Amino acid sequence: MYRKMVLIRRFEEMAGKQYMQASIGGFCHLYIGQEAVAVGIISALRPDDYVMGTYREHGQILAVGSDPKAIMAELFGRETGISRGKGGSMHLFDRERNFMGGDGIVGGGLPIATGVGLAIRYRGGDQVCVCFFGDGAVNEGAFHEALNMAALWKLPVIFVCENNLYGMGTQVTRASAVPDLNRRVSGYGMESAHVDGMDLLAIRALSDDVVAECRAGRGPWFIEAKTYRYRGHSMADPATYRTKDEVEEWRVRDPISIYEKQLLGAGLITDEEIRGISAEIDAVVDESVKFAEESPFPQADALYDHVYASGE
Amino acid sequence: MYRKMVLIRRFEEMAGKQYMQASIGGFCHLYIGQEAVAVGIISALRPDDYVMGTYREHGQILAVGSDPKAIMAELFGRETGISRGKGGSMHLFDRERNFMGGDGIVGGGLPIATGVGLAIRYRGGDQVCVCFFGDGAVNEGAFHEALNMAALWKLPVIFVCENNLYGMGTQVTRASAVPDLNRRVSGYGMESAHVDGMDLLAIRALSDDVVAECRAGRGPWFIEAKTYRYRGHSMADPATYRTKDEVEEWRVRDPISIYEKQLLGAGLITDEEIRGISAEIDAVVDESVKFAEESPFPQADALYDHVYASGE
Amino acid sequence: MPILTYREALNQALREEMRADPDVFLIGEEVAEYQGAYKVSEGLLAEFGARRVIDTPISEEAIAGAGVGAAMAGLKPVVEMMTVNFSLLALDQIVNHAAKYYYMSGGQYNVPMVMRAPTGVGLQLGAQHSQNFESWFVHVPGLKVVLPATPADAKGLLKSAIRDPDPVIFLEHELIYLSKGEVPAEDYAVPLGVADVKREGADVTIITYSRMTLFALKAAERLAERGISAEVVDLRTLRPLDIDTVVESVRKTHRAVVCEEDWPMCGMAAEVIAQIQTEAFDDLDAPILRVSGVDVPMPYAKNLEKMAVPGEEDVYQACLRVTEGHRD
Amino acid sequence: MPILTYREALNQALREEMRADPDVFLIGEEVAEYQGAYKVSEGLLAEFGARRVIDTPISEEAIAGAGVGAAMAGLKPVVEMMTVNFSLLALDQIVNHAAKYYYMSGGQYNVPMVMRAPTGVGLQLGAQHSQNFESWFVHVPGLKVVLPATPADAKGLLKSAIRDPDPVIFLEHELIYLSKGEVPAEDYAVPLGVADVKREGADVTIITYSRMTLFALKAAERLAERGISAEVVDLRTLRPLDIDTVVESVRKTHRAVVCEEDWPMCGMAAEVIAQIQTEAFDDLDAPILRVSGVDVPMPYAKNLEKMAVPGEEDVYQACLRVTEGHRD
Ligand SMILES: Cc1ncc(C[n+]2csc(CCOP(=O)(O)OP(=O)(O)O)c2C)c(N)n1
Ligand SMILES: Cc1ncc(C[n+]2csc(CCOP(=O)(O)OP(=O)(O)O)c2C)c(N)n1
Ligand SMILES: [Mg+2]
Ligand SMILES: [Mg+2]
Repeated sequence: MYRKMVLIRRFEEMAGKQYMQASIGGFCHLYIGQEAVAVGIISALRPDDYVMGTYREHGQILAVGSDPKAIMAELFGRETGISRGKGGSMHLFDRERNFMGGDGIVGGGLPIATGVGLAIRYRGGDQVCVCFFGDGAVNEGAFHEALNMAALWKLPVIFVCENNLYGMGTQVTRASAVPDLNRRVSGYGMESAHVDGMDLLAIRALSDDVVAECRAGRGPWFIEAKTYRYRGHSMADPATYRTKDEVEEWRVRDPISIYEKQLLGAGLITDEEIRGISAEIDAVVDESVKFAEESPFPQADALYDHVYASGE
Repeated sequence: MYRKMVLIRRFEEMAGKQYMQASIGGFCHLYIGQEAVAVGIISALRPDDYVMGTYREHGQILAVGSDPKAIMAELFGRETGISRGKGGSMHLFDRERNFMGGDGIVGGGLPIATGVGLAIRYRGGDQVCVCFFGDGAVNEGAFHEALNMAALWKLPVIFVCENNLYGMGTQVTRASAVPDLNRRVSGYGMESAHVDGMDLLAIRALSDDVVAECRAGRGPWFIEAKTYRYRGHSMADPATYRTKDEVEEWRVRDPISIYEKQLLGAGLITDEEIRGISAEIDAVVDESVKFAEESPFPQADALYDHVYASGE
Repeated sequence: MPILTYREALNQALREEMRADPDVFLIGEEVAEYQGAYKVSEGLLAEFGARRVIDTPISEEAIAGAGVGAAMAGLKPVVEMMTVNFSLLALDQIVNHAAKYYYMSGGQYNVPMVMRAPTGVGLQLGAQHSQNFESWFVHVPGLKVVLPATPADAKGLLKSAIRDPDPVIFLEHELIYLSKGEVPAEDYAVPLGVADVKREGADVTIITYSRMTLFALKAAERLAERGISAEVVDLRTLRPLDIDTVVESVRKTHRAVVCEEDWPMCGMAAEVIAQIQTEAFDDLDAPILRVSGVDVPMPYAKNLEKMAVPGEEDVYQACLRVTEGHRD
Repeated sequence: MPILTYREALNQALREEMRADPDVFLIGEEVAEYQGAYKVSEGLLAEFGARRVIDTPISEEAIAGAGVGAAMAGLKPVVEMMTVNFSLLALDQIVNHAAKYYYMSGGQYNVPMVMRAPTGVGLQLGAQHSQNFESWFVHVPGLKVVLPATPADAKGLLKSAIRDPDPVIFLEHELIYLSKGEVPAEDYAVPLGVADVKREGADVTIITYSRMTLFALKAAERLAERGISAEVVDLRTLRPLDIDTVVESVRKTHRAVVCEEDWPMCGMAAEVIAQIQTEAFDDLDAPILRVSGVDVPMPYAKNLEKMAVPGEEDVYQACLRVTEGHRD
């Protein structure tokens, strides 16, 4: 898990850098600061479970174990990208790992996750579907319809709200009549929990329980993870709507540093190992850039491919 | 109020009859059984308050005081209809009385009512906007978005859920994860109340309080009125999804009979007066049919009128 | 051949496909216990149970989304929108999700789902309940759009739609659920994307789909009495569009009338006209005429509604106009 | 005349109308403190305060509905959808409500609201964020649809849209917010429903709107170098459509190319072609050609996106093709 968090952090820093150099286009929403949420929850899953991400999903798909090379190549819009260069930053997919994207529509993934939950139950499987979304998505109608439906039918869906306090420039308190999001779901009669989104072990512990509950047919669940994005909403956002002090306060509670200290304290890792991992991850990230850079752009034909699975 | 309830009952019985004779077309959703809700709440309003109705709005617009003749003529699709024959049963409007329709989209009126509340506040007025909808509408995304917005901005909107236990053939318990609708709104942090929808005086008393609260800027409010429609969902629905016994149980608690007994018991009305009112109302309803029958169909030109207010 | 109603034919298609493939299921408002607002799913709950015939809350966006998710997870959902008017609440799921996943994922996730909905102008249902949106769906690459006119096509096309690996919008005209026609007794399917020449003719081609096909056929009969031989092309599938069949016919007749019940602007008729005039410009002896619904929200009053909805007479008149000078 | 960007021109229009009419207000996601996702509302919060420049939760349906309700109560809301892609979540309010109230109520309730939204294909934003839906809005009677191409039109049309008593869909192309042009210093408005001949010519008429107008003008310059004189008609308002100006031009040039960035099927170009061929059939010397976006969801990869979006070269080539044989 430590490795995964560091990988996400370094990958995202590199993505930001590459974006500034215009190797990456479009919108680019970085996950820096929120690493513990995706890693904590996804590490509690089985490979056959499903994950529905957002447009801030680089961290989510890395947590699932997808190949950093293919992800970076996607951000570069190359043929070797995980979505063959056709999706981009907001639309990373990995069917092999049941990672269902990458959705650019706020709240759009929630009804789909409910459908995945329905499919699991239809087949009598014991998988779960984890659905990520932000604090801003809570105010979309889709959220309401999906949660009611999932709760009514007791589907194995884990709705994970990554509450990073802002939806673009709007603070939760200016968007949600009840800013305590955990209380906001009280009308659906589903189990819910609040967790410190900077504390990997707390998230993992909670996730183990919640996943077990859902597997046993006692879903759905709602989890609110309070977290923070260090960067602006996207690479285009200077984030002038919040103070430096606020950002600094959160940085002090950096999820990677906290977990590092815990590991060191428990003697589970040494400074040397940390340096080793760091170097190793840097190499992985550098390699991903190299791979992306050396990959070809998609063939012109690709423009017309994949409109229809039937081949029209 | 007694008069209004009797008027609605008789008007609706007549509408049902006229529908069977094919004088009325389209969908026709009768309000029989729910009279106390509209009458109780609307009687607590001022003439400059706003009312947003549903497709089951014959009773709502009659409660507002609109002309039964113009309403019946609308159901008949005549030029003299309250919407000039262009709206029909589901689209009755009376701008003079701030009755904003008549909406055929389940849940569609809620965001609009929020907008009306916003306009009231924008102008610094002390009106309120009452918005009716059914138990089924609670599961629409529009409900969620509208309630959150109204609560966030503390708008003078009174959301009135007429819980008649069914949305078409689907019982509340099969549609809502939390069938106690009053509990369902706990996530919006707005005041809410539950009331017996068959008990006119209880509804009126609650409405007086709620309207006063909203006028004073302490809105919005949510009211759940448990009621029952004696007839099918629309004239086309035989309502085979519920038992005769269930219908009979509710009929025993008929809102008009209950109020009649209360009035008689308190000596506020005599049997004779009741008969008088009955005859008077029958005459009003008969007259409305006569008026409708004798009214012309809209002129052919009318087809092209009212597409644009600018006259294109 | 057995005679069935359009509704019975649809019901058979659902039943047969559900029997044949355990991954096919039906979901929507009132589809199970109520057996469908238009009774298309009659008897399905009894045969397949609540696991496969699923009543939902009134939540169009989540209903469509549930279909998308289930399809991505490998099932074959048939999603019923109670009418196409309410699908406006589900368009984000249909257009931004179902239509795009296969492309955006670089071919990883296809969405084998059917969205069925009654469409069209009914019996004085008023402005919010009397609409057609096929042109909207046709506009969107990634979707397929089907509008059958006869019981046989309804059954055969619905079977193809359910078996198709892509999202298919399947629109059933409200006013022909009770219309009857011969339906083959044996197992068959009508392929998507193939128009059908429902009547052969030499003087003018009437191109249309859905309920207007029935009007076109009647108008063609009356035209025959006047010595005008009209060919009737039923598009059946609007996307992908079988323009070859259309153009072939127009090359023969040199005149065309394109008919739709829908509003004209940016509608299907406009598209067909645009394609014909590019492909067969030199073959045209007269401007292509368009018969559409009147360009206003639908009024409730019976007399006005009648004026607003195009019918046999409109098709007939347009054909007379386009063949003027052609007749003796 | 002062030179302004398209964005500044829009900002001025909002500012001036808000100053002139206290009933005008702006509502949408991030319009106030953030000053608009595309900064169109810069400075408005500071000038008019939070009562009239209103940030909302991310609730597109309720945002549109709030506009409808406020308009019915007599205010003049300008509703900003962050981009037109998200308006899919608000279509029920726009189409089933705003567009129909005046008609359904028999003329009692008009809905004087403007829905502004950035539209168009941006810079590698991918399939869900690179769409145009003007043809959908044009399809619906009761709506007006405006897409300005220049700063002067942007300002003048937005002012008219705000003053208009009907619901107006006002679509601003994302990629021209920074484009510059002369804007009259004095108070003016550009009427809705009037096309503008942006360049006169004799050999071919290019009919288009929004950003494509700029490509058309450039293509016309290059065509001039080859001795082909192209007239450029900027529709500006797509509904109501000023077909007279279009037909008049085609009657003169006898050839037409209709251009749109949008997908082709049931798009605006199809509509214009359908109308031209009815009205000016005998004046046409060649089939009308259509330049549209490629009929696929928008790919992310830079090279593919470039192929998918129509540009100056496509307009140029189409004009060459349609004037073939016409040139010496
Ligand atoms: C339906 C929709 N509306 C608006 C947007 C524009 N938008 C993109 S991200 C965003 C903020 C979302 O905030 P939140 O849900 O808190 O997620 P976060 O970005 O904080 O991870 C907005 C408004 C969108 N993509 N989709
Ligand atoms: C958006 C939408 N979905 C579905 C329908 C079809 N429909 C009309 S009424 C109705 C049931 C509504 O039930 P409820 O809200 O409880 O109101 P009631 O009819 O009981 O008064 C349905 C599903 C509709 N008109 N609009
Ligand atoms: Mg957030
Ligand atoms: Mg009900």
